Amino acid sequence: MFDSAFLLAQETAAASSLIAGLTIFALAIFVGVEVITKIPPTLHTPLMSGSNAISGITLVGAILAAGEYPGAAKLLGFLAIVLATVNVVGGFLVTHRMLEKFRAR
Amino acid sequence: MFDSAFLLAQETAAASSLIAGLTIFALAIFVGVEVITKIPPTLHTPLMSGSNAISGITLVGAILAAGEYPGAAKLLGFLAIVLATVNVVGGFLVTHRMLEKFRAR
Amino acid sequence: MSRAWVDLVYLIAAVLFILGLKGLTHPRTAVRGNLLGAVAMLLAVLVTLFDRQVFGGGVFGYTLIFLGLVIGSAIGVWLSITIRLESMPELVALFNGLGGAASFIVAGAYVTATPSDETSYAVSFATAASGLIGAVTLTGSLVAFAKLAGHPLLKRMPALPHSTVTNAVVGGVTLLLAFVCAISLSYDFWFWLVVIASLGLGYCLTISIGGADMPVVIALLNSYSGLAAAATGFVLQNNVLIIAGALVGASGLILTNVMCKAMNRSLTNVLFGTLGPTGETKDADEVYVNVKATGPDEVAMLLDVARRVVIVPGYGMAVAQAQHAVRDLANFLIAKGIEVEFGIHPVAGRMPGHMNVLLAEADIPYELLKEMDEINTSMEQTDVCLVIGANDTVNPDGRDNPKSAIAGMPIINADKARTCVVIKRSLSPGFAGIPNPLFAADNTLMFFADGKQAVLDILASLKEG
Amino acid sequence: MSRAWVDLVYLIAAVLFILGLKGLTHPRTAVRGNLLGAVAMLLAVLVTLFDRQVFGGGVFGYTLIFLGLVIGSAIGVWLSITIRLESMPELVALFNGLGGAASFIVAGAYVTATPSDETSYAVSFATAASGLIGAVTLTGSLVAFAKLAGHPLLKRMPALPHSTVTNAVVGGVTLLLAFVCAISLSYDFWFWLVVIASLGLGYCLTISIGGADMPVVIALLNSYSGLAAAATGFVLQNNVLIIAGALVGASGLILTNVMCKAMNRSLTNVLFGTLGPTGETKDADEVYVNVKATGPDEVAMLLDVARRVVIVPGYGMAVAQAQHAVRDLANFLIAKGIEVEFGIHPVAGRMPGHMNVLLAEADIPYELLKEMDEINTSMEQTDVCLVIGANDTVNPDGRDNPKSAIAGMPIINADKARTCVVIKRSLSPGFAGIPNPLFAADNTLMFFADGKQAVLDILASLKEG
Ligand SMILES: NC(=O)c1ccc[n+]([C@@H]2O[C@H](COP(=O)([O-])OP(=O)(O)OC[C@H]3O[C@@H](n4cnc5c(N)ncnc54)[C@H](OP(=O)(O)O)[C@@H]3O)[C@@H](O)[C@H]2O)c1
Ligand SMILES: NC(=O)c1ccc[n+]([C@@H]2O[C@H](COP(=O)([O-])OP(=O)(O)OC[C@H]3O[C@@H](n4cnc5c(N)ncnc54)[C@H](OP(=O)(O)O)[C@@H]3O)[C@@H](O)[C@H]2O)c1
Repeated sequence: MFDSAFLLAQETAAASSLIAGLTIFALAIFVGVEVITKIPPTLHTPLMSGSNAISGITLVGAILAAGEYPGAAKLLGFLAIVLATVNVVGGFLVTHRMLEKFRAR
Repeated sequence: MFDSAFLLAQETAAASSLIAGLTIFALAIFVGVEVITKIPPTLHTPLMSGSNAISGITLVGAILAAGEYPGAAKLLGFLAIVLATVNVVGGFLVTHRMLEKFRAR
Repeated sequence: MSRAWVDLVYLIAAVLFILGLKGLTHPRTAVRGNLLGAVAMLLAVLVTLFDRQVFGGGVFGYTLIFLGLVIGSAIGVWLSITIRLESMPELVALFNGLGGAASFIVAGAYVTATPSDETSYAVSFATAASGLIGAVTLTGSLVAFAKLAGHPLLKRMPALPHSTVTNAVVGGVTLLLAFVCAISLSYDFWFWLVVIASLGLGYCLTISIGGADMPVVIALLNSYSGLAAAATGFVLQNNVLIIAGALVGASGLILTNVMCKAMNRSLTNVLFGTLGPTGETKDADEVYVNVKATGPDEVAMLLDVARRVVIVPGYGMAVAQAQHAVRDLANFLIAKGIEVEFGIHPVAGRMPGHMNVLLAEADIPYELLKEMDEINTSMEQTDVCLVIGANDTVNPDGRDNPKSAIAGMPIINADKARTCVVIKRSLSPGFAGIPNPLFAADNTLMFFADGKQAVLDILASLKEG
Repeated sequence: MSRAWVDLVYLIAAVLFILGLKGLTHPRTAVRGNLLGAVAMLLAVLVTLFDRQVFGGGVFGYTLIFLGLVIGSAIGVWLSITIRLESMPELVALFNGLGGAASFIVAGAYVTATPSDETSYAVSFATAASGLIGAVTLTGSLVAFAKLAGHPLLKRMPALPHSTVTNAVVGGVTLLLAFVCAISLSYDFWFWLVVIASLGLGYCLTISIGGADMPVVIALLNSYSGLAAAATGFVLQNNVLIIAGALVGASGLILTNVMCKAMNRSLTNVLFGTLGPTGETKDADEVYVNVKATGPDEVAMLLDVARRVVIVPGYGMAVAQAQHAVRDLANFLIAKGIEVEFGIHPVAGRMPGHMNVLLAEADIPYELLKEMDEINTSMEQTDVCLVIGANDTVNPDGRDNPKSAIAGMPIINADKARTCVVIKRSLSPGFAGIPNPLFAADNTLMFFADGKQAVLDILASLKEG
């Protein structure tokens, strides 16, 4: 009895935070669409590699996993850190290299 | 002892939901700025009255107050419902009246 | 319904609000945009009625709610139907005030109903903000309303002595109270003190601002009413309030900014400064030595031989309600094969987009309406520029005279047309209160008459000849 | 640090990400925009290191984390320094894959570490989504990478028979597994099944897409990698992952859409369709009956007397690495007082903005680069249009021939210039595989040579004569 009430409360809390997450997701999509449609074709290649670097944000999740979880999950976290870091560091650097050319003038 | 732990947990939960709220607020501001700077001067008067109508969203809060709270708070809720409804209904109608002129052609 | 489902519908409503605003980016989709906003509101209200908490309130609660909705709707419908479109700014000001009031009252209801040991600093901060912003919005908007409507009560309202000092003191006290309210968790008492102080503050801040600056103030108050709603959203932890409030907050700020830029003034200057003839401005007698008056027949002759005519409307066209006459004149000229365009200054009239609304009301196609920068590029190829009730927005001093009170305000270059005809009733100044060298320029003819009558006379003369 | 403080810093990071993307709206602010993004990432990573949960993991956890960061950074730096800019698309594809992989691995770690009775449907749905999207991104990106890099391994990879059927079956099975995983709260096992199936799906979906369509696929996978990160954000209830993921998701989708529009094809057509000569297209022998060849001296003479020259670069300029030579030619002409502009087609080359990157690398001012629509308005007033390694993007069939395989694709009207000179090595077709009537037009001269050599020869001839 207590258990099921507890589970229900847990499910409700999870649902609420799911909706909050969805709200944030929806708003971020709007922001993304509005901002990115303003980016001129000239900069589409750097946009592609730059936004790619941003998608490495999952690195944050990887650090949490490697830090917090026990056993096998920790090692998965480690693996994810390596992969995500390559994505982040490589992505920003390569974009910078490209954009430097644009700034030259 | 238990009480203070409880209060702390409560404060933490409140802080978390505050940050979630701030996140949503910040994203919505971005969306607003991006969308509204695209609105041409021609439509600035309808925008003013239309967005004014939207600010009547506080009506939702008023309904919750009038429904949920006891005593004096309920009556405050009632008062807020009247005021907010004038804002909402009047605002959208007047904007519609104005925009109809634009659609004529 | 459980909270999660309600929240989901709120999310949908928020998305619809955004899509509605996006609809306002084009005249063709604007009506739909506004309707989307209304649907979003309806959705949010309906789902709230089914919220578990409201359900718990029982029959009495529902009775109150429906009563409130009915009364509010009735007043809202009545106001929106009876108002004339020219009184728009007043009405927006009034609605603004009501919205702000509703926001702080809801926060007040929360404070009254919630035992202080069930709250947190996060909430008490939001409550203080809601009380402060909402109450300032209420009285500020009411003053703006009264000023614009020229309400007799206003004449009996005291103008404040030493307004800057008074404002600073009242503002300081209010902020202090708000701070105390925010950090004291038993804030019932403090909250209402904040509200009272803020009501005073709203009054003080707006009472000393010039009537003609009211549009800027209204846009700013519009922004405030949104922020008040958002603050209330933080109190109730309700996301749709936060999102919709933020959208309105952004919208008001952007409009304020647009207006200030078009007048080349800073917001501080509008809120605290004064505007008027500075020592440097020449006085009217000096400027108006060489004014040439004209009448309908001469103007009709000029138009008859013109190949390109630009019409520049201003606040006077709104006062004279001349838009339909102007439409007829424009159509007549177009039918004769003359190229006709309208030059719309961003702050012509008394609201942003004021002229556009009036001209749209008269069914003038919006393709003919050109913005300032665009029309200025072709002004030199224009045979006749017909200025109808505009003054400051065509004052060359804004462009040429760095010492003028309106120096730096971008203008429509009516003086660059081959001939410029200005229709107004007298040589009296416009909103900025300064003389206009355009009226005495060699290529300018003044047609002194009421805007509507003048246009009708020109049209009659054209049809005869 | 407590969760609220960490979340606050995440919020700041999210705002910086958005400001960074806004910086990319102008070349002048783009470098700063990218740096802002990097700072945001650094901030998010740093604050995570201080998170209470990570702190709880102790020294071993920190050791792993730092090891991972160091190894990853080393590889990232090395890759980004050694890569040539022309290999950009491959590199982006590779990074994409790694990002997608990291996302689903994190979700996997969560699944492994969290007892199934502590989870909820909200989370299990997100987990399934993360596994599905992340794994598809990984293998899809690897295939794209291999195809673009022309990796020998690819030749040994089996091309799938009946690809549409296979795709449908694999896709169906994967979706079914994902659904089961989402609704079964003890999902450890199911999750990894979904991952395995999705790895297969990513392979199947991309292996049959033409190598030249890879840019579209990469943009799409870019979007997926963002969505995978967002899904992982839902699993961990971490807002910065959700926001950053959504931004990338939107960006990828918009780029995909831009490319599809510029090729006048639908996304479905790219993903599942085939492109190539249809029965209706004339074959090369028919089209190329009247081709006039030319050499450097004749072209130099033409340029010498021209007043306006438009240079239209294409994929061939990238292959030949001719951008620096082109810069020298353009500078020479400009110094002689000739008006020179570049006409950039949105899908010239193999990535969106490909030409812009190359020309920027060669220090050609971006004011000279005109978009398709703009350059087309002045093509008729152009004396010489110099096409360097472009083919499909200047094929008049896109504009004129409704039966062509590229019918409806907007093109640069090189054929409308007084004289058109095309530099390419042979008459072989471009990406779309169809003949180009431009090459046989009366006002076209073909200069058969490698792009770089041809431009150098023209320049030498100009300097002599
Ligand atoms: N649009 C906005 O959002 C906004 C906001 C704030 C401030 N403002 C200010 O408002 C001003 C607007 O400039 P504006 O050029 O449109 O107008 P204006 O400078 O205010 O001048 C209006 C002119 O219309 C004439 N007029 C009044 N009634 C008339 C009638 N019945 N028939 C014909 N003429 C009539 C008046 O002259 P007579 O009395 O001689 O006829 C007056 O000179 C600017 O200074 C602007 O900064 C605008
Ligand atoms: N940009 C994108 O985002 C994107 C994405 C997907 C697909 N695409 C497709 O890619 C195509 C791009 O069009 P495009 O006009 O740029 O190029 P294209 O149609 O692919 O033609 C490139 C031409 O360059 C020539 N070439 C190759 N190497 C050369 C060299 N070393 N020197 C001189 N010429 C050389 C080739 O002819 P020879 O072999 O005779 O020299 C070829 O005909 C479009 O069909 C577009 O749809 C682009």
